[in-house]
Amino acid sequence: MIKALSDSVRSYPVAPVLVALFVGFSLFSPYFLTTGNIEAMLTANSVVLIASIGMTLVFLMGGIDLSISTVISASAVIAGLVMAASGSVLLGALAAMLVGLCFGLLNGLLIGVLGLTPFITTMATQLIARGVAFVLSKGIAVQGTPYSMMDFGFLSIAGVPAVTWAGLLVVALCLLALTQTDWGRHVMLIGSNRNAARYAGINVRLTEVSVYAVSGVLGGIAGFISIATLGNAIPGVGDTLLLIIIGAVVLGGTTMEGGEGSIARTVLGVGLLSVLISGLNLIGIAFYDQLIIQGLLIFFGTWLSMKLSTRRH
Amino acid sequence: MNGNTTTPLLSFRGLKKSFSGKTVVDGISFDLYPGQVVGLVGENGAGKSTTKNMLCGLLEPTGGQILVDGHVVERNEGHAHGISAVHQELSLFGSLTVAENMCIGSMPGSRLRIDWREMERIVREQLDFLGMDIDPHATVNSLGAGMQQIVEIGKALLHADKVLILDEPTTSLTAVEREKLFLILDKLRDRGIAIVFISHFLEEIYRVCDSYIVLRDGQQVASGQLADVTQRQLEALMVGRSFENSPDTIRPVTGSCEALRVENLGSADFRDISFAVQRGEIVGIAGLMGAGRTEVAEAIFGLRPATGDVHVHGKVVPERSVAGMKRLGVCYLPEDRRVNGLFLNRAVRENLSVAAISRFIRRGLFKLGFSGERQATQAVVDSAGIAIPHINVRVDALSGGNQQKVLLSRWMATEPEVLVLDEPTKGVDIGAKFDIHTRIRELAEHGAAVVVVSSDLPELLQLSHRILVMRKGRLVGEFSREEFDSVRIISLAASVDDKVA
Amino acid sequence: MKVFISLLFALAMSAASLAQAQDKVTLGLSVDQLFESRVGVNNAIKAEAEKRGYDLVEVVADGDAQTQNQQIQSLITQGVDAILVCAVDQNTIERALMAAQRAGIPVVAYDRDLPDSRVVAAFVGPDSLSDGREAGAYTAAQLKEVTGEKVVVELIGALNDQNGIDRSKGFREELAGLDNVKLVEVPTDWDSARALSGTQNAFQANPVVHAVYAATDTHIPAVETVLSDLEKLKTVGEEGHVVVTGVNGSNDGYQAVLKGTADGIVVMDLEATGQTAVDLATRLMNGESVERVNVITGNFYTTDDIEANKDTIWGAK
Amino acid sequence: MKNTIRTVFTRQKWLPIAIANVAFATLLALVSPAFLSLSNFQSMLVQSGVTAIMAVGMTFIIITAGIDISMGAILFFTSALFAQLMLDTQSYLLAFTAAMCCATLLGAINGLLVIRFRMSPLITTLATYSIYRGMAIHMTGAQNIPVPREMGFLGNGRVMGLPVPIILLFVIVVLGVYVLNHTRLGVYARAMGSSARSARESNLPSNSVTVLVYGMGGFVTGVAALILLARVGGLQSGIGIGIEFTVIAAVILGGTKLTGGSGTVIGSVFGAFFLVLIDNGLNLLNASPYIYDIVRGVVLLAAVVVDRVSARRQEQVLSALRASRLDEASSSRCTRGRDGEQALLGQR
Repeated sequence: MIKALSDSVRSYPVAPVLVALFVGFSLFSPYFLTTGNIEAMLTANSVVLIASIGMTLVFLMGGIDLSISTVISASAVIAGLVMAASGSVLLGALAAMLVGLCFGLLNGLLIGVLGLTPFITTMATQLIARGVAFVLSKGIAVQGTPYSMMDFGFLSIAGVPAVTWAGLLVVALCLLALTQTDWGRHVMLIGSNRNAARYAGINVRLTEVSVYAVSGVLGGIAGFISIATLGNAIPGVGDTLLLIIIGAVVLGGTTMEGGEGSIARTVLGVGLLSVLISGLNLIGIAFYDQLIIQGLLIFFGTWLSMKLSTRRH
Repeated sequence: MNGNTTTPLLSFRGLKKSFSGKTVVDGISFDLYPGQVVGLVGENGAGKSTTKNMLCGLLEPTGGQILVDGHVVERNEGHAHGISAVHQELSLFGSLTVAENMCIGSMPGSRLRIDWREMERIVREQLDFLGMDIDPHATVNSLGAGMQQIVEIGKALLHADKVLILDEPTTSLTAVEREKLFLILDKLRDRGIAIVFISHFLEEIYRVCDSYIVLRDGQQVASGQLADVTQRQLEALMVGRSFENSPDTIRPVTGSCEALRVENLGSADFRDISFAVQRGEIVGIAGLMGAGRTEVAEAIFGLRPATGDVHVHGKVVPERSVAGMKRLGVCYLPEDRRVNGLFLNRAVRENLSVAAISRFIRRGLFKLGFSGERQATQAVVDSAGIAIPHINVRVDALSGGNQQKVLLSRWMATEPEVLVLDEPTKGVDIGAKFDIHTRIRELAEHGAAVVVVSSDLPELLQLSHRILVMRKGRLVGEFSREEFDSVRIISLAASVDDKVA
Repeated sequence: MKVFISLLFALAMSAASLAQAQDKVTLGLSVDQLFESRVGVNNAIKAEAEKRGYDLVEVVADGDAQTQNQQIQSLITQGVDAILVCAVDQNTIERALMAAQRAGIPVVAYDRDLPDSRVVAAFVGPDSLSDGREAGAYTAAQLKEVTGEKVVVELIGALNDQNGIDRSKGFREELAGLDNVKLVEVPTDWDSARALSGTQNAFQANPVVHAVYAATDTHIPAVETVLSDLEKLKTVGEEGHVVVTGVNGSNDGYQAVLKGTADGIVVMDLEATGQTAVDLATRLMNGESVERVNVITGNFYTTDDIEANKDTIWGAK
Repeated sequence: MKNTIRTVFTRQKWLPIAIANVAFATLLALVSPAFLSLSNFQSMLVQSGVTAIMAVGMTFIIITAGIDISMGAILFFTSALFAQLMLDTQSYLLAFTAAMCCATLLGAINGLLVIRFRMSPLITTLATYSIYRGMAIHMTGAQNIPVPREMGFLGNGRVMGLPVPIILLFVIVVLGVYVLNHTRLGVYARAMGSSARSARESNLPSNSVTVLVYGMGGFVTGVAALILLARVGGLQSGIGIGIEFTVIAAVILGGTKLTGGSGTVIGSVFGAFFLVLIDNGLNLLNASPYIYDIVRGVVLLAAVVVDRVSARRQEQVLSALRASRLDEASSSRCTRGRDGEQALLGQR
């Protein structure tokens, strides 16, 4: 029993910290454990959650996708424009995913087929996506977003915001794809040993392209969701998110070397960062001190989960 | 030849090395005099690398004595005692220049300034000494393998110039490069440097060395002056009598139904490779490291580009790929299991099922899930005799033998009709080796065609119906079981000229 | 581990301080980002709140729209009595503000208006249009004498910021009276480093420049740097002086005008903005009705009168 | 002849970017006569100065196969510290010393963390980015702090007719070139990036090199911070945040690979200059400012694609060389041998 518990703690080193912070903040701030606060936390972090799942998939395969943050912006802007022009939310959602897919495919082809370094490639596409977002929007929020988008943002199902449900749906789908399909298995194995995957007959290129494509599509969905949570599409929406996304993924314990980690861990990582930020705000820690605490947490948290996972064997 | 010096530079008395109680090398005793070149020969696994590492001070012997200039020393300090080694895997820096590589250990000049002139002088002097015209400013990446080898020798000699140990220095060299290397070794000998030369190529041993030491199964079985033995005697000493006659417990091939045919396969690493394998037949491919065996195997599976055709069951394979071959019932067990075979940080379960996932699972609703994988892989583990605590343990926690069994079982699970096994028993213990051999025989008896690539000749002699010999990217000989002759096979694989065949 | 212990300790401390503040009026202050003039208004708000015996909870979104929404929600959860907000983006805050409306918490926008909002009860801040006009009128007057093409470099603020847009609009309205004007736009996104390199490029592309207008006077030192690079840094009245104007009222602008390298700046009255903001909030809390838009017009000070008005310039040191 | 050209290109990795600079500059000169003035040239050099100076440090870090994402935050913190100390003490000596020491220290801390905790440099410096930035805002309370007028000397003063930032850039570049090419540190740095295994086997002082290299990165960031501070005229909250990606782009454009091992300081400087040229060109074309990001991204992509394609070609040459070994093994050794020798000699 105790061994099972300690095993799961080792697999999810973030979990006890998350629980501790949650309990701690609940004790020290009367406002932390209120529906209003929890709901706000869930809503505000749904975009980060979805994008982090994309980044997790790429990390698991041993890559990195720096462009995901500005793909959020580009797809939000384009979805906004499409919705403003057509009035159709559905078309907007499709447009967002299509934009994400295009950037994802671009990354995937350059990295998987041409063999470029993921870091530089996605750094370049990050710039391009950002440029696209700002050029198309002329730097300002897209006007004429249907009100139904904001209603969607306000919608709450069973006490949980609809955007969070959307995030959870993405989590569930990706969890399913990663743990229950051959594709997911291949992603993990490529991350573990790219050569061995090739020698085992896995189509490494195709899988790589598809993972970046999925990451792009998730960026697109995140962009679309951002319109719901903000009520408007703005070109700068993704700019501030990259570090939070990477932070959440590594904090969850998914390493950049690939083959190790999980979507569940990333969900915990996102949870931990959101609880931390919300809690620190509530107890009145200045935002710059929050930055310091966040940095320390990302550093030592990542170190700790790395340590625990190597000690496991 | 040994000059007038009477004290040996270096002497070893009964060196012994054990790893966790298991003795790997025992009873190494010899003297090294200035200007002497000793050839250290032996089969794969005879203990050459362990001996080498003790000689150059990388490993501390568990027993025996080391004498430097006639005095017993506590520890072999390597460089401090003037001993340097050139290992098979060069420790060079590709993007640095020749001069920088050679001097990286002790650069001339002050902390704030490298004295490039001095460095160039040292390097030029060294290169002149070696008789090589290499540009000290060229980057090592831009040099051929032979030049790199010489740079490494120059680097080694800069640090320690009494004893030089060379481990298989010629495997990646062209004939010209090799000849240059030998001239250099001659020169070094003339200047009183003692050399230990480790090689498979007996011609080279005769060309370079004046004395020899033969290792077999970790024991020093013979030593003396090369002038006193013929090459054939030396080969016999290396192989030992026990493997002279292969066991005849092998069932002959029945019928003749061709399973795999390779026609005129060619690439940058090999030429004109053609052979065929019958169902139920085990064909061994012998050859030295670097002979191009692995490259051929990989080319068959489309893992590296090559011209020529591969036929499976009489039909030509249009586009070679691992996945396509797998569909045709052909599988490949790669040579380096850590680099190309196993997913080290993933569970044994996943490592086992990767090549034939559909045979391990019952796909549920919407073709999702891996239900039944655990039980099915557990069954494989049990039947293959893989010793693991549980099915989800990471594969890097396993011993070499068990790892190899996992890899083999992965491919067995595809129920292959043609198997290409590259070094299937490399680095595994005797028990696992026996198990693996048994499985290979069983497969052949059930009608599979098996190609075994191995550097372990006794293994091939035991297992195969037929042995093909490769040298320098070409097939140079073929032996049917009746003709098996280990000495002839070795000399064919290791000869410099084609004439030997 | 130490980190967590000290964290818990910090938690305990702040919980203790929180516990005392239940029955007082509490203002929620939601800030987009911290920079000089914002800190200036915030300080004015804090001072006014303290004077009136209010408590104040400040949250900073660090430029992230999502975070600001969350922070406003959390202010609502904390039961603040009124919210003062400066939005990261004027278009993306409605969501959170609607929640405030439902909770019956009045919202006052300060510094940056939310013109489309159905929630914001009052806005207090600069009249950026008129601020821009003042600088524009001065520039136009100075350039009247110039014959031929009149080259004006305009450092524009962020294009997603109504203040930036209006300051530009106002400035151009006044310049429209002149003929033969070549306007060179330099986008800055309120970033001095970008302003610097943009200005540099603009001066290279246009060897003769007659006037520079900075949407925020914190960019004036960068303009001075460029002028001095080109050895064109002359004080007002000297031959070859380039007319430099700006909006804001920071120490950078004040010093430049004091020296005479800049002609004049429009100074925002941050003190009044802060006071009015708290006042508006108070009146809204008391159920009084207030004006929707309350502009605090800036004052244009030139080299002649700037020193005399030092006390009214928030940034002057 | 063709061979020599290829050799020169492969050895002088900064040449392609230098040629790209010249080509693009020629194009701009044709489009706009104003471009070709000395003052425009100086102005562009000054503009690229801050990036270029930091790129010198980043080059060293990337050559050891590391990366420093926190450079922008170091720049911010150093500027803040300098401005704050000037405000509080009015002592140039104190402020300068403290700022430079602090910048170097922050960089060195990155190096220490990398060697001590063995986490990827990307994650390590990502964490310190957040910490340094938080510390900077904590110290200043997000206030702007003006710096004294005389400080402007660093930003636009002239010594013997040359702008001070250009002189500083020149000094740093010369120092960088010197250290990379003429000291053990430089050789060790290249060696570590070239092969970590060989570095271990050769007993190189990898740990001290790592700390030194990151420390140098911090030091040059300190210099860049002071120049930027002087040119902008005072501390602005958030100054320098995000510049690290521009710096990395400059280094990559300069021909240094993220995998480490080789690279040139000159190339990185040219890379930084090229980025300014692009801005300048877009400015001349009156392009929308939002296009800039797209163009930069495309240029960066083009650079890595070209690099990758030429690397492939080199691989083909190598495999052809291997293939020639096969022929030689079978046919008459004498003649073939000479060919082989020639092939070898021809390579250098």
